[in-house]
Amino acid sequence: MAGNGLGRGLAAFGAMAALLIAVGYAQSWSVSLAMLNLCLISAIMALGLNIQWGYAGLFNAGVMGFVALGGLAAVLVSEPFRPEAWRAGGAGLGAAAASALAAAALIAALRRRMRPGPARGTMTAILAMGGYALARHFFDPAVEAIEAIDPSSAGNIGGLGLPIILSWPVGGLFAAAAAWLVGKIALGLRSDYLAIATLGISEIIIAIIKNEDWLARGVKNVSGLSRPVPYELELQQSAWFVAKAQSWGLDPAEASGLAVKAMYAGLFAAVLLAILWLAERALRSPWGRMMRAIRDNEHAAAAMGKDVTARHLQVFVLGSAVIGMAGAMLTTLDGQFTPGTYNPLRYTFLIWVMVIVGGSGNNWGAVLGGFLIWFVWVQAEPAGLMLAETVGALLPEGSPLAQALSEGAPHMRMIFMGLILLLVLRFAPRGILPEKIRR
Amino acid sequence: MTGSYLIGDEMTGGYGGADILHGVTIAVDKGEIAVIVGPNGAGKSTAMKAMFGMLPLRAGQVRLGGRDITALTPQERVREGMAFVPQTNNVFASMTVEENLEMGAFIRDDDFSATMEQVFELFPVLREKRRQPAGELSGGQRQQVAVGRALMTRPSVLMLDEPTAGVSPIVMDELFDRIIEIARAGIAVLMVEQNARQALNIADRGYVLVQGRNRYTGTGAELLADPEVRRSFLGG
Amino acid sequence: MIRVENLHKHFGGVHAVDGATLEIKTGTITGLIGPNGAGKTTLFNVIAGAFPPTSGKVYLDGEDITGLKPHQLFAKGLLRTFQIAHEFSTLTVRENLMMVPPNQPGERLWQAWFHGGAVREEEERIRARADEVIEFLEIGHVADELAGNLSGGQKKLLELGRTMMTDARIVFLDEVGAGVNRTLLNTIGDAILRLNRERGYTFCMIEHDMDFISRLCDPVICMAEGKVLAQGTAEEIKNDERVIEAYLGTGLKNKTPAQRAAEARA
Amino acid sequence: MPETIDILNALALFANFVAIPALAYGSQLALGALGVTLIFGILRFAYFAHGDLMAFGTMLAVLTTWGLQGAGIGIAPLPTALLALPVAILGAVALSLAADRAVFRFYRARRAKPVIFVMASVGVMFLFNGLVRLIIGPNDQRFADGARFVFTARDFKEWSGLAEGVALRQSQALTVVVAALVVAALFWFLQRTRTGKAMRAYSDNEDLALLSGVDPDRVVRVTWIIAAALATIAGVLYGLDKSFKPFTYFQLLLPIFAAAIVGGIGQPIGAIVGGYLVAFSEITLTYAYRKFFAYLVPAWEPDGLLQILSTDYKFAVSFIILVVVLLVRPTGIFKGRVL
Amino acid sequence: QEVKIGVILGFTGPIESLTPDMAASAELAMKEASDAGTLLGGKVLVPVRADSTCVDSAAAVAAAERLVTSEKVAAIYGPDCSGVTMAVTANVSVPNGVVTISPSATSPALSTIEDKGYFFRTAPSDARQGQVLADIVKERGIKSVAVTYTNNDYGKGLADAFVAAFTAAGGEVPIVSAHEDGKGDYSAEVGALAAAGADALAVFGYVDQGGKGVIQAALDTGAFDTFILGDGMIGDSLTQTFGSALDGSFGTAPGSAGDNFAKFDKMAKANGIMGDGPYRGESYDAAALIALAMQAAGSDDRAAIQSKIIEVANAPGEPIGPGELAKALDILAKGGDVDYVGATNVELIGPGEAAGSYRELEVKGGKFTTVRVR
Ligand SMILES: Nc1ncnc2c1ncn2[C@@H]1O[C@H](COP(=O)(O)OP(=O)(O)OP(=O)(O)O)[C@@H](O)[C@H]1O
Ligand SMILES: Nc1ncnc2c1ncn2[C@@H]1O[C@H](COP(=O)(O)OP(=O)(O)OP(=O)(O)O)[C@@H](O)[C@H]1O
Ligand SMILES: CC(C)C[C@H](N)C(=O)O
Ligand SMILES: [Mg+2]
Ligand SMILES: [Mg+2]
Repeated sequence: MAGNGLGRGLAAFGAMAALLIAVGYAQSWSVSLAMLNLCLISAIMALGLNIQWGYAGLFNAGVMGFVALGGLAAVLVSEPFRPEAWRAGGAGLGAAAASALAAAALIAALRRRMRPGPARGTMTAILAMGGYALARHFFDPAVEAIEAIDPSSAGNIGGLGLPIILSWPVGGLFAAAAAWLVGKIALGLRSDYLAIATLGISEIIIAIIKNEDWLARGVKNVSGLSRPVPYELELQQSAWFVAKAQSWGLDPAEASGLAVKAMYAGLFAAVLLAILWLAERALRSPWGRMMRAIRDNEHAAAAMGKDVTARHLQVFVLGSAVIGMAGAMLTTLDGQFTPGTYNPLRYTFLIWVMVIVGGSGNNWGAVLGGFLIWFVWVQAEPAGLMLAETVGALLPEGSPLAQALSEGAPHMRMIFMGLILLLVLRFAPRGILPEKIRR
Repeated sequence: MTGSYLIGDEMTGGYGGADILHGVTIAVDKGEIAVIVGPNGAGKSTAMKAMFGMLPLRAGQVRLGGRDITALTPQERVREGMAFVPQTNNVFASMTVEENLEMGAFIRDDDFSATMEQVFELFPVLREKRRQPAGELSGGQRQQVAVGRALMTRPSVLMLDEPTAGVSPIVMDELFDRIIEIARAGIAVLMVEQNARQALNIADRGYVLVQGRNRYTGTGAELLADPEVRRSFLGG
Repeated sequence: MIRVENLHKHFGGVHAVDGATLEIKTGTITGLIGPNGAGKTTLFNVIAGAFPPTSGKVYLDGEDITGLKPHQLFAKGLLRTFQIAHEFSTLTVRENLMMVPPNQPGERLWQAWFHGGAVREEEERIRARADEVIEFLEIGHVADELAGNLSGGQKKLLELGRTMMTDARIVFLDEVGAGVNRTLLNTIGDAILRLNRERGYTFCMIEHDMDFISRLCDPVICMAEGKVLAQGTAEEIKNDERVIEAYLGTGLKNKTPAQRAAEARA
Repeated sequence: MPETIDILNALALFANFVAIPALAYGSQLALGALGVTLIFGILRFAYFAHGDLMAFGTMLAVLTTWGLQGAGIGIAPLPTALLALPVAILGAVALSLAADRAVFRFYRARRAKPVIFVMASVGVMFLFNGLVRLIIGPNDQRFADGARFVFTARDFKEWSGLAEGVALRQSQALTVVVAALVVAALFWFLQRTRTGKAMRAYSDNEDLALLSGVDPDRVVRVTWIIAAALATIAGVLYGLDKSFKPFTYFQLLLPIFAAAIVGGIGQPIGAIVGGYLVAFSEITLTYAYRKFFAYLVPAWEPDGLLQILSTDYKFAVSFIILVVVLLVRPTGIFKGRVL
Repeated sequence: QEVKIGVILGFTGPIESLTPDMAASAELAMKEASDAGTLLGGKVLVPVRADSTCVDSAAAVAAAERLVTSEKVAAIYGPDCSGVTMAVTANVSVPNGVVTISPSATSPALSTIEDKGYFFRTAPSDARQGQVLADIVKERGIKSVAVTYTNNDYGKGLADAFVAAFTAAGGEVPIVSAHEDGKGDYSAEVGALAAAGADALAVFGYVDQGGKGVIQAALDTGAFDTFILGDGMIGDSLTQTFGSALDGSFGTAPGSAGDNFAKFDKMAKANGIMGDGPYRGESYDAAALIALAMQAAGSDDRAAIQSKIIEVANAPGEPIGPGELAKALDILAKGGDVDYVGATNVELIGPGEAAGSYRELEVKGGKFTTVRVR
């Protein structure tokens, strides 16, 4: 945030803080802190996307998929180990994975040996289908066996029983691995074509998570995930805490809620700051210069000796890892994994809005965008209601318009969101904290 | 000079930041060829854009046939008979060569096939490539399309920003020949050139711009004869 | 040094390069001329790895480099400029230059994050070199301007400047002269000569300005319709009938104002 | 060898469950994609509000239809909604022009990057979204009248004596016909008319178009008019075939974009082909072919359903196809433009 | 004085068409209780609405958080969908000790969540509905059924329960296929379902969503003519759309057909709640329970309310039907005991679980008619 943008940046973050504090006074601190937590997570997601779009111009329309993979990691890391499931289906799953891998390896070897042409195509197809059939042969009974175990509360392979906080880096790894694969396939595509490919792949990821119940119960959801921070009830039962709360003049229940949220906020903020530090340092280094060059003109960058494909893959993987990490954090905060909630509007486009409104190419802008847009997204609801009420109050009693307004009040949320977005874009078309051009 | 057909008079302005042009005056009369030369970044293209209304002027005005046209938009100037070939991005890359030429005749309501024939005669390669998208042409071929497009307007003022950049000597000669003919037909031709000696050779008037200011002004022959101009701007 | 053997590049029905065979000898400044659409740029593109040929081979010092990627060729010391300037428009002029040197430690993330000292030292060095180039090209007043805001000719200079930022062995220049002021072009010509003599760069340059070609190049290759039409010293080429007919022409048919004025006086 | 009648039965089965639905759905997508592709081709951004614009146009058609029905005006057996179409189109055009004036014009003047336009269109999408729901509410609305079927499955069975029926709905037939007509008209317009050429020129190189005397405001206006008309037609036809519900129209956006892009964005023909590709890949790959083969190969009694992929993955399937197509042809089937 | 009650439903999102009537029904109960004038000596219940969006747990939690900590509601009616309900319960209700009564979250998984006694629901778990429905199908002599469900915990849970029960009873289910709500086209699903060659199609979805689309496509292609409908599919919008084409189709919905529901329905219509969507009765009952528990506890304290919910919902006590809240409040005020029956025969089996009866409905002459109650 150095240089000429410093004043503007400070003002913007100051305003953001003021908004959150205002909510604390006007509504409650609990609401304000809860919002802060999601603001922090959103900011991390926006940072991840900014690394891809702002640094390198990669149009990732599949943010949702990486968020979901992070969430999946939270389940697979923290859920208790289920030996009975592994006894029932572990061997089958292993065999299926082994046959899939073997087929992939065979195909890779084949493709290296044979010259391109119809023969190679046919062989690849035959091997792929054979591998698929073999994998399914082991896979299907294994899955059936696993899903049959206690289906109403389990029916899945469980997890590793490790502390959930470990799932944050693991979520990053999951997303990175997926991104690597996606990138290998799709990064040759340009802008909007990459967009549709990533969009498609994220839909595929969600479809798999939703329908493969053995993995994480699919749409039946996993709830009651463990926590990296104490439970409110534990705090409420701790004499020390109750005494402390009372000495501050707080109701213990309320205080416990605040304390837990504050602890989450601390963890999230630490992660955010670490990532932000790395991102800023990278952007300001020759690496960042090279990325901007690639973004401006791939052909020229390649002619200047930069390995464009490798660099694209690198940022794509990095950005996705950050998004995946945020996904794991989100699931941790929710305490449950609900695949049905992943929809592109909320998890892809909203993140895009954050990056663009904040100022793409500028890390601080992305963070601010994450804060602001989440704030608006949540506050649009009461604000929309209020808008409807105030307008309604100005209208004559019982007029059809007033009637429509009061019935349609919930939809004012959309209108309000749209208005805010348009207004911000109008007055800061390059984002609130635009990318700084270093001179 | 103040009576010339097209005059950019004491133009001052820029792209939003600091001014690029500082009181530049450029004029050309019907039937005349005027050439602007100068170092890179001197503001030659900027001056051309300013005269075509693609740049807001902070001071000065542009007059066409004695009428102040400073406030007109570029497309209105086209209708007033002005035509312009920019230095870069001067073809419709996704449209075929023929469509590019047709776009040149966009404001004409009459039958323009004769004009198109003339363009094809001037640049025979374009006839061969008439169905090919202009984006797939070589650099020099594009340049020919760009000039051809401007000729299709049948303008009364033709403004060319480095029309010969990248064209082969034979085409350059033909182009200059053609420009002389165009001027003789009573059209005012204003061009920027880096092939400055050849250009000044055919020019009635020459302008040397340096750092957004008029440095030398005279007939083409005068400038060519000036040793200082030759050394500093024409490559000796 | 570079040998091109029976190279073809077809775009659909267009045979842009149609069986070109030629050689660029180490240490020369080879000129490449030819009518518009002769296939010169396409030849460059194939050699520099922008796209693979339809058929034929390209060798660098005897090694088959056909189909290598541009960045791999760069690593082998092969550099090119673009006919239509390819500047990095949101980088400043100086940054455009500074991004060129290969293997910068700061381009590796780990070092950028955790070895700030080494990165900074290297940056100092590169910056100094960039400033030299800027001074040489007379673009000091726009050194901190975004490259996207440069004038057409300035962008060309920047193209050239990038080749001066690294120790290339062979440089392909695609019409660096087009749109560059002739006085400056002379200076550039001097620089090319100096790079050639003092640093041993090999050049291959496309250019339409015969004076410039004559001054710098030996040999000169003339292409037409995708093939090599003629080859020789600049003098030989200038007097070659085929080249005159296809490319050089015989001058203006119309009279210039000066000539007309002289006639009128007579 | 199967008997002729079995072959006919298999064909009827395939037509009824695969070919006809896919053709109709494909046409619906294609009409939507056409609008998206046009806006992308000429104004150069992905218009996210298109689904909600479709909803808005359709809403007007629904309201007008109700009015007409109330007044007893109709053109049975064709649906009354066709009569309401002009009114709806006018409304949608007005709204689009207003949105352009209030939002997009500003960014055009500043030559903002495409992504800014995209985000602004997301804002507009929210607005339209709320607007439609405020006016007509979030519920399902039915406004189809007239004959529902050209012929029903039962009619067909009686007529042909086959065991398998084929049904053809009027809305399906209508959609396919209208889609064909609209594409032809649009193609003709863009390729042959002066305005069409001006639009293409503008989309290619805005500055140069100005220098050729093209009036940019006019190009933009015409684009919005056509896009709004297309959106309304697509929305109404879809609504007649299924039903009108704002949320579904929003959801249609994804397959519509997919269709437009895979066909080659900016290319009208591409939109059509893309629409069919998405629809056919969804349906053919998830269809259970057991009965179909039972007719063709009576001796073979497979124990599975012969379903290539479960319908759970139908959405994913069509996207896999898209990705594969894009890998083979990176700018779409018809070489679309790149942002 | 006012006592705020949270009303959190998905006013926007995939079930936005059901929620207005549900909210209105709940608010009807609150109004009735307030109008009695005897609630805690004349207190008035003020509903505060919030949007659960049905699918976005983060937004739902944020909204609930606002209700609890900022509006300081005494209890929450809602949320609606099982997924967000789980999130709100775990993240807001339990930590803050606020009673949450969902009218419609029917996922079997909710029976076993860690709710510390703060989560209740007035609709029974789908585990039972599946069983009941399978029995009905069996009795009607249908041997093989194709199943499609909306791809969420509700649809999947109900489908699983039904398939398990039906196959255990000797029925055949050749294909089970999910459908996503709000999609543009269901031809693919219907094609696959039809090809399996079953006698009837069971649809476990939402009446205004994919479920309807599937039925429409099935009718249009002539693939099925008998449909087996889960609770989410019961609604007049279905019969209005398809009319007697559905004759012979049947299904189940929680609730009693009896006089109580009819009474409620009349009351609702009289108060401008014109729709016939599901969960209106459950909504009314959920809100009524909150009011009665408050009265029984003699306080609008959150913990106090929690302690009394089961007591007022279950026997012993005077049975209370819809529209009789005033009477119930009186009894409670006098220290008496009530057994709230309400519109849907409320019977709570501990926190998080409701017993309940199901209506067996059949479409006759283009209308849903209750055949009997099980
Ligand atoms: N992408 C392409 N698609 C189709 N044709 C092409 C493509 N690129 C070049 N061509 C054609 O190939 C031929 C050679 O083009 P090239 O750019 O190599 O010419 P050049 O010799 O560099 O000409 P100039 O001197 O004008 O730059 C031209 O006729 C051109 O139209
Ligand atoms: N779009 C722009 N925004 C900001 N500055 C610009 C822009 N275009 C040009 N400039 C600046 O204006 C000055 C003059 O540019 P102009 O293009 O007029 O030069 P020119 O005389 O045409 O040079 P050349 O011979 O190289 O084409 C240059 O210093 C350039 O950096
Ligand atoms: C509103 C309802 C239809 C919700 C559904 N029963 C669920 O649990 O998700
Ligand atoms: Mg210029
Ligand atoms: Mg060239």
